[in-house]
Amino acid sequence: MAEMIVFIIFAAVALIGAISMVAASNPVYSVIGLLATMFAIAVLYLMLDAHFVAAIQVIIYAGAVMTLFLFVIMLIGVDTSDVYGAQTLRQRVMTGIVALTFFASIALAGRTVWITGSDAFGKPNLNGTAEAVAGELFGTWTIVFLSTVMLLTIAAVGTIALAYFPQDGTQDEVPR
Amino acid sequence: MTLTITWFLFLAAGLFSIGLAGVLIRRNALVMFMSIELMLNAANLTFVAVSKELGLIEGQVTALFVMVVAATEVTIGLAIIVAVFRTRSSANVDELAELKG
Amino acid sequence: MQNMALLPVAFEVILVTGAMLVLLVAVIADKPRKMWAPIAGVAFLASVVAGVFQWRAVAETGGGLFFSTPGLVIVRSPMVVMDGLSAFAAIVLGLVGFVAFVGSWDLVTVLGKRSAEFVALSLLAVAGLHMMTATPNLIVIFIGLETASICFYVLAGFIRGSKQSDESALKYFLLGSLSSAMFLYGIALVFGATGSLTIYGANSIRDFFSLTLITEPGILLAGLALMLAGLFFKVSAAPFHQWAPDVYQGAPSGAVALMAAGVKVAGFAVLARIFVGGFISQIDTWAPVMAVIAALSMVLGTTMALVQTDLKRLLAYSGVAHSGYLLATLVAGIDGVPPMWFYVSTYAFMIIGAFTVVSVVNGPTSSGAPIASFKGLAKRSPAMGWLLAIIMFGMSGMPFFAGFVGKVLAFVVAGEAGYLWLVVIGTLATVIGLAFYLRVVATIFSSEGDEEKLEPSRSSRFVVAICAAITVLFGIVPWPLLDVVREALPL
Amino acid sequence: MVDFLWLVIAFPLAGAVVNLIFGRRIGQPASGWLAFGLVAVSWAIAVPPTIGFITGGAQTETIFLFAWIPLVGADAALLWDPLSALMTMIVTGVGALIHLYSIGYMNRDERYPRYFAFLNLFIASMMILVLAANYAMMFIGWELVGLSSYLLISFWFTKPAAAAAGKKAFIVNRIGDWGYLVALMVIFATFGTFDFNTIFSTAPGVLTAGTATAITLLLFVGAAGKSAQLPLYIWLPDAMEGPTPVSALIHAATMVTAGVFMIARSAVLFELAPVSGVVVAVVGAMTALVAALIALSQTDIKKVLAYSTISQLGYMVLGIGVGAYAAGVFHLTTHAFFKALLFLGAGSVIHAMAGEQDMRKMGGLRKKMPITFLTMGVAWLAISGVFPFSGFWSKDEILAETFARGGGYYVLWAVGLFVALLTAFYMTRLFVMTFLGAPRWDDGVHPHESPRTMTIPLIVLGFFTVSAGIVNTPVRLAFKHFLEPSFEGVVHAKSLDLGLLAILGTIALIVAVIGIVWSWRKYSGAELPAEDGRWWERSRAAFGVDEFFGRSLVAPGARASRWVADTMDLKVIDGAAHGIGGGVRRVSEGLAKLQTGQVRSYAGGVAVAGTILIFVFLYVGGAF
Repeated sequence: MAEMIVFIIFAAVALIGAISMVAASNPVYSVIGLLATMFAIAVLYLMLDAHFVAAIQVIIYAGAVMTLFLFVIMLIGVDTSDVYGAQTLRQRVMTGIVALTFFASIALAGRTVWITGSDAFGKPNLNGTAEAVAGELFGTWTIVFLSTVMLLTIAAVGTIALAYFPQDGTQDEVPR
Repeated sequence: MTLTITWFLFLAAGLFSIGLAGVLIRRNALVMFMSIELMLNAANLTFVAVSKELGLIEGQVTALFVMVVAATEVTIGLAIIVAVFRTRSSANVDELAELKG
Repeated sequence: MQNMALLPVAFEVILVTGAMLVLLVAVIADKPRKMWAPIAGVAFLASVVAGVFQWRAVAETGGGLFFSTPGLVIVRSPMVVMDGLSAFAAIVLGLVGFVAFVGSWDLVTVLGKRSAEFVALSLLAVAGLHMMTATPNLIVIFIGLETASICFYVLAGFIRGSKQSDESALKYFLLGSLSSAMFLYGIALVFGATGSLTIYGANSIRDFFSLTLITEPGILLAGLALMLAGLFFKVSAAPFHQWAPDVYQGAPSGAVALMAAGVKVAGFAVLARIFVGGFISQIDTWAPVMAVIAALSMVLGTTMALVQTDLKRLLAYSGVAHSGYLLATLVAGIDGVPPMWFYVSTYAFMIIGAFTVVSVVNGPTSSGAPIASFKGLAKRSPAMGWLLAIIMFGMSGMPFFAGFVGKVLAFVVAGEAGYLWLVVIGTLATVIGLAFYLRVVATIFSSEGDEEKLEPSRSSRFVVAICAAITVLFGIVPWPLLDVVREALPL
Repeated sequence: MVDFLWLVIAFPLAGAVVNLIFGRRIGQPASGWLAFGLVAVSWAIAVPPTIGFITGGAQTETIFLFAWIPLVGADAALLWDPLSALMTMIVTGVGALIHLYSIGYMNRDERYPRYFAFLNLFIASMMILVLAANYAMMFIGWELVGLSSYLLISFWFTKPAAAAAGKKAFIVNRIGDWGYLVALMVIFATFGTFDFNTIFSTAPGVLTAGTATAITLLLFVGAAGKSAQLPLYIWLPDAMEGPTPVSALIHAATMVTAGVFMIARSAVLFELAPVSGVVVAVVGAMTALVAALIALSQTDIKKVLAYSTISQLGYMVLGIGVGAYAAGVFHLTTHAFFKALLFLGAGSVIHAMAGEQDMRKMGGLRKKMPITFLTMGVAWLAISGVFPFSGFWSKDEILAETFARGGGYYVLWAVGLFVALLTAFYMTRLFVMTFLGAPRWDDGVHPHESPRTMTIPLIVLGFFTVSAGIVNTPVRLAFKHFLEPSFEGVVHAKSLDLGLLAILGTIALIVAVIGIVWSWRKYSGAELPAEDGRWWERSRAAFGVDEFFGRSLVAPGARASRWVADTMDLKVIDGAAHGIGGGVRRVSEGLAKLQTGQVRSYAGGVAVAGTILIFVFLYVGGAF
């Protein structure tokens, strides 16, 4: 029962955070809403025995990613033109219908059973400590882990390609 | 009422739907992008929940990889948004409609 | 087995090494640009060689091999698979990468120092594309997909200060991320439904279907639907296609070829891997849907291409139609994979050739290519004009060109699988489609237009000639390729 | 000898390639002579094996060249039987003569080598079509023929009318091709192969009447496109915008007979579908009638010949529809000679009159151009059906076989007879207006006889026009026997006794003579009679058929037909939307509106489509 209460509280935080992110007219508030959701999800990970993932969630998302967002918002200036009135009523209603229908379709699909998975293998008690995750990560998944080098290179290279403007302007072409 | 895994999964579906709504309704590229991040988080929550239910640690490892992907996406995405802002002084996607037809 | 330790991942290793070398040289060397061409060119060609070796290894062992860690054949949860599909994909993607890279050399020379990033991203993108096709693990597919997609987002926006290029990048990025998120959520749902992330091996999706009788597969179906939606987006099948024309038009002409060709090849290989290889037992569910999407793509792509005034947009819409024909092959299940390979591998070169001509005519950094600017191309540059005409004929499905053989094969397998209505729609779309392809050809040979001679660079001439040669060669003598693709099956 | 048959295709093809690439370097007359030589050699290669059929020593053979798409039984293989031998003779023979004629006619044209390249390409395509051993290869020839014809019609593409005519031919043929393509699909679905031998040997056992009717009707749609039958004939008169030798070769002697040939080739299938036979016969007769009525009033010499071609094609189709395949093919053969001759003669006249095509401005050319006058006179008598010229025999045989079917076919026979009257009338009108009477030339026109390269083909064709009928008189049916191996398993119409034939022949002859005399008296006066009144005007406007079908058939709505035409039109490319008409335009534009350029609407599209996909999956997978 205690679990239920914890779940309900943090699920509510996650949902409210998410909704406020979508609804806030000021992007800074949106960031804060998303931040709340991220934290709430981290707590839910803890409830699911995924300790390491929870920690990473806080560090990467809440720590790094959201800061980056905030930073960019500050860089390009807070654009508050995107207020409620900017969307027509029709757009809002349509969006609501699409999102609700999507949710309904998933709910309909999972109304009886979500997980039909392999009970044949039993249900070992899962404990997602750093050790357990690392064992898997550097065991079976080594090669995938190595392949993330591509992603990180792309992140660095791509950012330079897109956003690094040299002062002298010599390197820039004149677009036709 | 006991807390079953289904609760988590419905919560994830709900978060995903909210993210979808955010993409559709917001005009600020940054907020659209945040909504997409929310969708990725919802998928992650599903992975972790399923991994708990089935006792498969793959789900958690997957969540880590998704975070790496998301982080890369964030850097590139923000770089693109900054680049667009430099040429147009706006991050409003509704003003991006030169290419159409 | 010892010397094969790295073979399954050799393709990726070579390309990533190449990318690193390019970046290194860019930092260290004085006049680095001269060295990128050999490095990247050698890397691409070496990757093709790696693909050939993989092909031979697969043929020798008579089947696929699973790998998780280099040198270690692991049966439980394999991460890398080497089979006919992945080996053939390696060969095609390596060649596509090479040809497209040579074709984009004009752009590289214009870009100045910043072009190191361009070369490196091209290499990494192809590595990511192949990574998608050479794994049975859905998450690794996702990572490969994202690797390639993120590269392409950057390439689309490479021309800084160009509004169209920026717009194209942001559109591609936002919509691509959205579809990736849907794809990922689909994987999550499939994971929930089957408890597995991998197609082969122990505790795999295939095992699940052979051992379990699922009566209420709601979540599984929803997951399949979302995965399909994500992949349909990537291969720009209607109605997930809307990004393609805008992105192609806005992106620098020199960079579109790789985006258009690579994603199609890898996307359809992955569709074959996941749906024909993994979910073949669900074929009664996904094949009809795929057939409807195929029909929709053919009809929509063709009708929209008719009204275009920009060649890049026209090619994008025709690409939508081609996705339709390609999907029509896959509805036949495993029988459809060889025709799919034939079609997509010839189509990839046609589209590279077409975009390279666009890059020559409108400049490598241009966004947009009004069809009017191709007036009298045959006079301005006879080589470009004629070769583009050949490629257009190839795409339109004229007899004696590769597109014809591909379409015939597609219609035959679709017809044999019982989708006769799809075949009828397909032929109708082909016949109507002729109109806009021939319109381009007519423009090329029109007597009006600029008189100014075009001097295409040697690299682009080479690329377009190669692409046109492939179009004609496999139209007249398709059977060598047909023999090969017969083996390029997923496990 | 049959092993070298592929050279018949290869030589003209090589000629096309060489002339296309090196034509300018080869120079003016040389490239023409090269093209002519290659076609003549092709003809020579095909002669010996053809003689084998005439002497009865040869067998029908299938010559395998190479595997093309083995999966569907579509290999590059040639079927060599009397029918394809005959067509080969006609195409390469008449083709060679017309090449020769063109050497003179196209003299000093700017794109002289290009013209011969296209002409050679046409011969090669036609040979692929004729020699094909399966429907797939035939289709390739079919398409290539269409392409080269399109190129030739709009050869003088700077002339807007020529460009438009090319487009029209292209579009209308596309409708026919669609029928052919769908027929191919059904054939493949039924037989699992495209191979002629397999299909024709298994058809009687495999095919139900319904499928046979579907296949044959679809094939007939294809044939109607190429062979200019009602209502798809509307492209042919416009196609006269091309150079005159092209009209002679393509739009009189060879390409337009491709449809007739295709039906004859598929005779086994048509035999299994009696309903289709009736449709074919009726369409043929109606085409003959309508075209003849239109031909009555045309003043452009080439237009008269164009409509007369359509009318004669109608005869052929009628013959084939009533099951008289040999008679249909026979008329095809004789028509190839005399119609090519007529066109070449007309070309000679136009050449002499410095491009004037209006017959009202001709007259009295008899003295100035004696050879043209004589040869065309022969052709005139032949097409009018005067004994003993070739046209008499072939036309008569079709009419007789129609008569022999009895019942409702008497009506078709009467129609055919009436058309014979009209034919005699309008051909006499043409002949008299051109060659006899007083000169009505414009100032500054000095007619003269054409050079020898042009008159020699006229004389050769004139010889065949006179003599070709002899091979198949009711007394001695050599031609029919010659073709028999090609129509094995096809039930022939019951043979008529000679007495009845004599009576029918006499009736036809009398009708022809009436037509000639009537027309002669009307037009040989010093003044041209006034051709006014409702009938003449309607006829001159082709009864609005062209317009009507343009409006109702090409697509629902005339704009659609223009739309396809205009998508091909360079002028419209700048403002593409301008040229696109009809429903498709609205559809495309409506769809283009969805392509707003707005990211959010695209995202909405993806989201909605994804959601729909989930529901569809749940429904199809049975999870509801």
